[in-house]
Amino acid sequence: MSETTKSPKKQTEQVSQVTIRFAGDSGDGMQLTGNQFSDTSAIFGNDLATLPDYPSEIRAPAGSLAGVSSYQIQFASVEIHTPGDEPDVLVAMNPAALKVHLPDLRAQGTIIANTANFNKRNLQLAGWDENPLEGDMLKDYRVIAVDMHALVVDALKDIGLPAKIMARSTNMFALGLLYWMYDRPMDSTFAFLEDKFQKRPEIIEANKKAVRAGYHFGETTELTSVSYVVTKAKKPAGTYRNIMGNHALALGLVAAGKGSDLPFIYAGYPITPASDILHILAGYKNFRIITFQAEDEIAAVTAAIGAAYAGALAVTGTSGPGMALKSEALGLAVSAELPLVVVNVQRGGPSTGMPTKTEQADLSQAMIGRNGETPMVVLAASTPADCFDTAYEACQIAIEHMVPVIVLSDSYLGNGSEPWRIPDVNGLPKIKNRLVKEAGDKFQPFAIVDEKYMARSWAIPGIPGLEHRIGGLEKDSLTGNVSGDFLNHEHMVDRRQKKIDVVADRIPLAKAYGDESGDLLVLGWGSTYGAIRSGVDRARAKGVSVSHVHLKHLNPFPRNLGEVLVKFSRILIPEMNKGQLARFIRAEYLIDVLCYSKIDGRPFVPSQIENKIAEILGDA
Amino acid sequence: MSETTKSPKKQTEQVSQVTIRFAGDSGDGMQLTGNQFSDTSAIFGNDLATLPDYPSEIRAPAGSLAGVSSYQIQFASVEIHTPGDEPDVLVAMNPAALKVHLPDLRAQGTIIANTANFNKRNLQLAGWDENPLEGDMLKDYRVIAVDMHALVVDALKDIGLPAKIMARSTNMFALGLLYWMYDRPMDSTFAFLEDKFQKRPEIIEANKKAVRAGYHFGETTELTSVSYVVTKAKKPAGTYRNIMGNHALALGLVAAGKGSDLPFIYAGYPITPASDILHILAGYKNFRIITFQAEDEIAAVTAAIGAAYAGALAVTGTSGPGMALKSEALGLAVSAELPLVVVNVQRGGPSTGMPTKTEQADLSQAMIGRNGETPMVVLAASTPADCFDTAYEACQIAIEHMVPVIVLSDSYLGNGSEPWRIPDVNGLPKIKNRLVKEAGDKFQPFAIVDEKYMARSWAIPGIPGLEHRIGGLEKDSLTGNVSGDFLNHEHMVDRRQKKIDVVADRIPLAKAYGDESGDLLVLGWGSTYGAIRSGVDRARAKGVSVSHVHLKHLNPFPRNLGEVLVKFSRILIPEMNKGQLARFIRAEYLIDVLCYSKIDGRPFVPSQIENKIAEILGDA
Amino acid sequence: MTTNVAVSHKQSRKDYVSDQVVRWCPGCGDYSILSQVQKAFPEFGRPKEEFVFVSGIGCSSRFPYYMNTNGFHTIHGRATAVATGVKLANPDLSVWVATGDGDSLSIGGNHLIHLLRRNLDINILLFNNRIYGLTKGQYSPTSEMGKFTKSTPFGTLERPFNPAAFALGAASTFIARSLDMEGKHLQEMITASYRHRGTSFLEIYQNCRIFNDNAFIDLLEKPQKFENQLILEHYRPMLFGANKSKGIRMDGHRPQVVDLDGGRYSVNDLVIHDKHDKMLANVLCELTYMPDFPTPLGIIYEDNQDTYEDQVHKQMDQAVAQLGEGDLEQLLHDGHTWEVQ
Amino acid sequence: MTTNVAVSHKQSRKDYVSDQVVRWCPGCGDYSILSQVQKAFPEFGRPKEEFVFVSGIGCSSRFPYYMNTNGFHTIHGRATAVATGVKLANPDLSVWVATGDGDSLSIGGNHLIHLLRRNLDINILLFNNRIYGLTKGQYSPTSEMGKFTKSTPFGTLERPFNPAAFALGAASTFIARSLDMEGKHLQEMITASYRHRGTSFLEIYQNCRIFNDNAFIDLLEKPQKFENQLILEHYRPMLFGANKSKGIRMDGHRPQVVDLDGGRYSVNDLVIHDKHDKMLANVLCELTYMPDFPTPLGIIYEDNQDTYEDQVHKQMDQAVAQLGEGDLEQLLHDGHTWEVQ
Ligand SMILES: Cc1ncc(C[n+]2csc(CCOP(=O)(O)OP(=O)(O)O)c2C)c(N)n1
Ligand SMILES: Cc1ncc(C[n+]2csc(CCOP(=O)(O)OP(=O)(O)O)c2C)c(N)n1
Ligand code: SF4
Ligand code: SF4
Ligand SMILES: [Mg+2]
Ligand SMILES: [Mg+2]
Repeated sequence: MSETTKSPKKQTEQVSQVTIRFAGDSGDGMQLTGNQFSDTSAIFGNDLATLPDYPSEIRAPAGSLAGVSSYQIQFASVEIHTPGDEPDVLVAMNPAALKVHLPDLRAQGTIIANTANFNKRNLQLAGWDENPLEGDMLKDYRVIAVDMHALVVDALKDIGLPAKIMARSTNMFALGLLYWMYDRPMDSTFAFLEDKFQKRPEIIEANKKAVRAGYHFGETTELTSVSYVVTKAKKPAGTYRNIMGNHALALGLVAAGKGSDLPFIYAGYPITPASDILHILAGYKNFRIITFQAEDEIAAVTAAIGAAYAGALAVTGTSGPGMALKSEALGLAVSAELPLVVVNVQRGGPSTGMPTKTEQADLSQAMIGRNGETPMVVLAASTPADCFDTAYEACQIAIEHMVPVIVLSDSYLGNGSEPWRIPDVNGLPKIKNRLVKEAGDKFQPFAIVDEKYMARSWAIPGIPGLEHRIGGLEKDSLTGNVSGDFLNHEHMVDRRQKKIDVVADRIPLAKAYGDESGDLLVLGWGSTYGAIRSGVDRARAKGVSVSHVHLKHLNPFPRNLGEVLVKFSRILIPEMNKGQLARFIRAEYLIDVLCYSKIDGRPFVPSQIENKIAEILGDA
Repeated sequence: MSETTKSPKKQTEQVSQVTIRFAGDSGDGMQLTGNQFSDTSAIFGNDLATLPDYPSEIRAPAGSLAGVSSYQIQFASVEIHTPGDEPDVLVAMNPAALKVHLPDLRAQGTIIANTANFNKRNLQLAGWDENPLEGDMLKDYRVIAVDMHALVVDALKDIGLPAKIMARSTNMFALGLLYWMYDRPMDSTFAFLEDKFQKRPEIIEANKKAVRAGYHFGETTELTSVSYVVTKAKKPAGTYRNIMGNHALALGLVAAGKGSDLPFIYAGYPITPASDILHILAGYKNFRIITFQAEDEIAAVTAAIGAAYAGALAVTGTSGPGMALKSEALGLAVSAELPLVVVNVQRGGPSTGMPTKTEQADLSQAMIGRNGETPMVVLAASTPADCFDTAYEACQIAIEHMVPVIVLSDSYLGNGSEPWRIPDVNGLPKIKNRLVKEAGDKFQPFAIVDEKYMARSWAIPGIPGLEHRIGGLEKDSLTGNVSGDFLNHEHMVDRRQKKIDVVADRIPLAKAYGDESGDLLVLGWGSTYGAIRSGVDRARAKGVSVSHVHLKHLNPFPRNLGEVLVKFSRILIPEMNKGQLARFIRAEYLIDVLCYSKIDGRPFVPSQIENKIAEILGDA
Repeated sequence: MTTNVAVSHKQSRKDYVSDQVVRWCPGCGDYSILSQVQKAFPEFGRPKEEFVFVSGIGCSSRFPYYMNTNGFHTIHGRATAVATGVKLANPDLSVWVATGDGDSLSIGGNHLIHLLRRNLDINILLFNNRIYGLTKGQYSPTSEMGKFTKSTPFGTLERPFNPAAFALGAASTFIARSLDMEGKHLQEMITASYRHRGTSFLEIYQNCRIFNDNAFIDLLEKPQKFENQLILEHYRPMLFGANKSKGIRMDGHRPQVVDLDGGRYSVNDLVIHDKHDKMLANVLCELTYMPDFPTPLGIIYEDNQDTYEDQVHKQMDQAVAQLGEGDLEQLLHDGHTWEVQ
Repeated sequence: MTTNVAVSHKQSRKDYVSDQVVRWCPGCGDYSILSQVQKAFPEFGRPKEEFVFVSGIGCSSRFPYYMNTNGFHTIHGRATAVATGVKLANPDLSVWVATGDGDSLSIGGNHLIHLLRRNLDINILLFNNRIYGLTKGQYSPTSEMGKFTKSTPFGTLERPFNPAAFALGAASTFIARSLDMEGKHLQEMITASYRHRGTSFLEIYQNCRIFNDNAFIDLLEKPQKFENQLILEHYRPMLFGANKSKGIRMDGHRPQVVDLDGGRYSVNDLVIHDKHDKMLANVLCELTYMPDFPTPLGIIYEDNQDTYEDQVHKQMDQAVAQLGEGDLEQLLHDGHTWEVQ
């Protein structure tokens, strides 16, 4: 029985979904706090989605606006798709956090502020002329002002830790208070603490005490006389875990390695927000996964190409600027018709841009951003959990079709999390490869051996009789030898395009969610999925004729996409860029579309989509 | 008085345009021969256009098909725009040259073959089962079979040169013969020889003798009893020279350096077919031009960015694969709003592709092939001589608007030549720069100082009080300091797009050649100009309702382009790619277009355009 | 080309402090390097608008923002190439590169070696913390073999570069080493870098408080620092140890640590440092990574050779002298021309 | 990992000749190198399907097409990185890189140094013709200062790299040098490269008949070649000259040419070559570019260190031993999970 259930006098109220944002200084441990709340809620059985947000890659001065780090979670007893529109609760560990995040808090929302940090220096750093907790500046909100620091010091006084160390548990106090408010069990956090600080029992003790102190503070003070209950969400049966996009993507790759029975190599060069994929895979050495931290992105992609040439499932991952560097080499992979998966976890551009913020502005680059006619398959993941499926499918297409495949994710997906129904390992599709086992007579390395897939064979070094030479110069369509022949070149250009086109035969047809025709179709791709789906649901709930199509396959598009689109009077494309998908849709289908661009480093929220729909169609 | 006018008994016939193709082994000096014929024809006053074509970058075995090198020239008494549809005359110095080029020769065309090389070994190497000069295989052509080698040896016997050296003059014999056939003076070639072999008078003598021998052979043999006269073409008054595209481009840059009064730096890394720009500029040290051969294309573009930051007119040039490598750095130039000109002399792709063949397949890359929202101005040259104007205009836009500008040329333009009316140096537009001379109060390095141009000022290091810091992270729109502000980012993304948009205000409106409306508009860009203009002219001569718009400005498009396009029932876009401009036009104007793709390494010829027009509209 | 125009007012450190809030982690060695640069610069007697700091990406590459000089924070690995362009365009500027071990030796290795080879008068400050700081703790090309990092949870398997040997192999004309926390020595080395005409390569061991704390503790903490620091001084014997009781002797072409207290060797047996001796420089570079040897600090090598930018400009001057100042009109009319009326 | 499976039939040179017509210029040194490789390989007793040739772009990079082994002609400068991927994916292959001075030292410099540092068992044949051949005659990073080329009609201004010193600075474990036309010596060096476990760096002086003819004539033509070639042999004194009448002596840490006929020095005074002596290797690298010294040919340096790929695979084996063979099912269920019915 979990600890919380013991508390007797609590007054509770049922709600179906709640959004909390933890915010504090970079040193305040907000990411950890948020993660704990998420894990607990996930295990508890809520649906949820999260959005971590940290300022820049180096630590900004303590207490400054630039140094604020935050973590938002929406948890619900109903199906949700995003970390929430506006927080219901803002935990502000210091004045800067309050300053930065107050504008987002919903009207009448709750502020939980750690008064210990609202001293003169910090107020000044945050640009508050006076203490907002004191005047009536916040009168439209419910403010819970607590000197968390004092209460923690009090709670831990028996352990005998230095003041500095004790202070580090303040975030656990906040966590405990939120656990009480939302009726969550503390035990999974306790288990986490026990595991993490194995060698330092006094720290386990301190943190547990702090969590309990927060919890009991909730229980005993008048300030928070009510707690809310968010019951389990109904989800399809299965085993679930909470997972971040980058993690799911890494697991998808590992699974594809297994599913294809090939040696697996991941070559990367660290870059925010893609580095975690490298870190995670580097931990799986007992899966015989090779991770190679190359000297730069060019080395990463070319080493991956070398590995693919030698018969491995080769993957390289990066973010926008690194993707730009890889573009020459991608031409080689296209020309040599080698299987390769290239992951781009997009971030804010151009150039170094806003490395920790999210954006979808690398779509054009993925589609046609190379010299020459160099078409590539492009897939995009739509939710953190979907990163698993997308990675798996990318590997499958690469290997079965002998083509390089680009996977687009982004910072919002990579770092965000949601509950993931763990797939049955045996249910994953087997991946068939094109490896040649032995030399037949007159082996032709560049001949298409499977017209349906437009795949050549994969004759790797080491097998007698298969020795042959290929390269980036134009090749004869059968022998792979250098060819300067005019007609052969024309043929090969067409063949490379056809290799992409046939992929359309294997991917699912597009199907509108909602109705098959109507006043408006919202067409999206990638990480806007959650906001669009929620926004559309809300509009539909109001009776508006709006549907949703979400593209995972950007190149090629689903065969029937044009037919689906023309069934709607209008098409709205929300994108975190200046209309990149819109350009491709317009060019392909000669259909007018409404662009809804958002490019401020933050993901869409459902209400924005809902409002935009209303703006276009009026409220039904 | 030139030598040729002395010949008395010649029978002549007037023709308005002639196409000759010189073809032989890589070692046979065909490029030089063709160049001489061009120069002579240019000086004589013909209009002309040329197309050199060489096989690959390393010498193929002598006598092999892969080793054939050719040079085509069309010269005319009328205005022409291309090196011709099909050669009227094919000079075949060996069996391989005949094999490769015979299919292109027009029906009833003339073959001039050097029988000396039609021996068994060479025939075999070229894949001729029997000697084509002997059977009636060539009965539909007029064949002039000459043992040039023997005649040359005979002519040079008095000079006392080794046989091997004598043999090297054989191409001059062919040249002389063609001079006779087309009634050209020999003196400019003599002058060239005297200059080139200054230190070896015996070689001058030998070559002159060989030219004369060819000429006299024409005069005295029955085989060629008729010679043709192609009179001067009517051209606008002025001083002319024959010029290759890469050369014109280099001169355009030098002129812009002068016109802007800025230090000039060209940073490049050798790559076919762009290297000549580096070579040519490296010869102009007394113009105080700095040429920097960098260690790779990334170093070239970043050094150029550094030079631009320090106040130079900075240019970097390359071809497709090198352009791919530069794409990350271009993001920095866009973000830092620095003037920079980036030249891409396109070649056949993807990857290493067909390095010596022409293609227009890097348009998409230039337009949107970068990470993030990274718009750039894109210009394309349309003829060899137009490379001058395009380079000049690119520098002007870069400096006046404080933006990087891409110039697209291609192998066909870069190596092709045509007569160029040399512009009046004083007539070139002055280029106004944004340099700040001294610090005013509260200088803001990133503020827009000219709304019309959306230009910030150019505050270069070295001036007291202007010290400031910029970089590739998102910048505050006034101070240039790092900014993580959401709204600022959105604003800056828009500002970078607006910087491109305003360029549309300075460029000429699109105007259809032919009629302003009609059945068909042929829309082109870049090096297809000549073939399209000729093809359209021919169709119009037959009364077909077809017009031509040729785009030099690809980003932004001319403001009125949409209006111009809708006046036509149909639009045809011929491109040496798979429809890249077509995609942008469709997306921008939601107008259906017909794509005419040609991607076999060879430029369009007018008859292809003419035929395609006929196919679409029928012959009028 | 250096214009040593006397600066009108006497500069102080403050002149070089920019208005941006410094955003490194508390305890980061970068603070100390910044402070030494800000102390050294006023001594050069040069107008501050003539200084340019170019950097790539990394914690260290934020350096330019904090210097009240001209600054260009470019892209990862390319600072040396950008700086080359700056210097070529305007040789009168004093150009500095602030770069990390990842920025300059991993992604930027190629531009670094080519800059060293070309020998432009550019000063490189290499902040070597043996880790990727900004991207949160992956190993770098200078990380020790076997190190556990974010990207190598089982330990790295790559042999590190020896940056000084690396620079020497790339034909560097100035190689020096210092430590973030040895303020005086560091300032001296910054000044020596400035004084050297040609590319100066200054490796600064820098502590990354967060991801590689105490990496250089043996060189910094007393008493062991005396055993581990070999302070090089030109034309002085190579002595070290708390009481200068140890030294380096050459046994043929091989170096040897000798104890002067033992009676067998005296200071006269020691090798005299000569910063112009390339053979010796090779020895000193090797020695850095040899067990039981102290770490050489100071100017390991210096050689005076023409700078690239001087030669570039000289070549242009000569061309002008020989061919006359380029005339555009004439250039456009070069070769065969003809008139059409 | 090398599988030295005996080859069933005795191989001959012919086995390594591919069906492609060789397309170098007549007289190009590349022919001779090709021929020596084709002669050396049959002696290794290794099935030919295990050989892989990876190249970048350049005349020299066409090499793989002419070898009847597996071949991958990649993109400019990246051969070493591609080869790294090949070897990591399949350590049982014998991986060779054919590259030019531009391909490997200009655009490819970074990947080369990192390959040397990581020490994968890959054999690099660097065709050094001191020019860009394929792009028709621009200078390269090994071109001599002042050289007139297509891109430097007024003469180059860049100091060349010393490739051996460069490799040593990048922590190379095998450095050797040979000449295109010294067939026997070249073949020996190719074999030594093959035998070395770890990255071998073999610099081959190669004549570009068209754009840099006779660049190495002093090392090839009799009699002066004897004065200019210093043939290194392990544990042998450094002798050279037509009658082996000259030698290299160490004067402290500095090398010296001595005349044995003069009476003052005998062969016993000469330095004995020790390919494992890194200090000596440094000397030999420097000497190559020192006036009045002969050019060392042969194995300048060799050091046996673990290869990167061996360690990578060992680390995986250890992880498997410690943690058990990875179980996907378990991995997916790692951490907190919960059931929904
Ligand atoms: C093209 C590109 N690749 C990768 C990155 C990510 N990145 C930024 S800094 C850095 C390494 C920083 O290490 P170092 O140069 O040692 O600097 P430090 O932070 O340690 O001072 C990396 C990999 C990037 N910004 N751009
Ligand atoms: C990205 C890119 N840049 C430039 C080139 C053009 N290029 C091809 S080979 C080469 C240099 C060849 O020199 P080297 O490596 O010395 O080989 P060599 O021809 O002398 O054997 C260059 C610059 C290219 N193919 N790709
Ligand atoms: S991460 Fe390390 S190097 Fe970067 S600022 Fe923090 S302490 Fe300094
Ligand atoms: S250009 Fe030079 S290197 Fe290239 S094939 Fe010809 S001779 Fe050999
Ligand atoms: Mg570092
Ligand atoms: Mg070369």
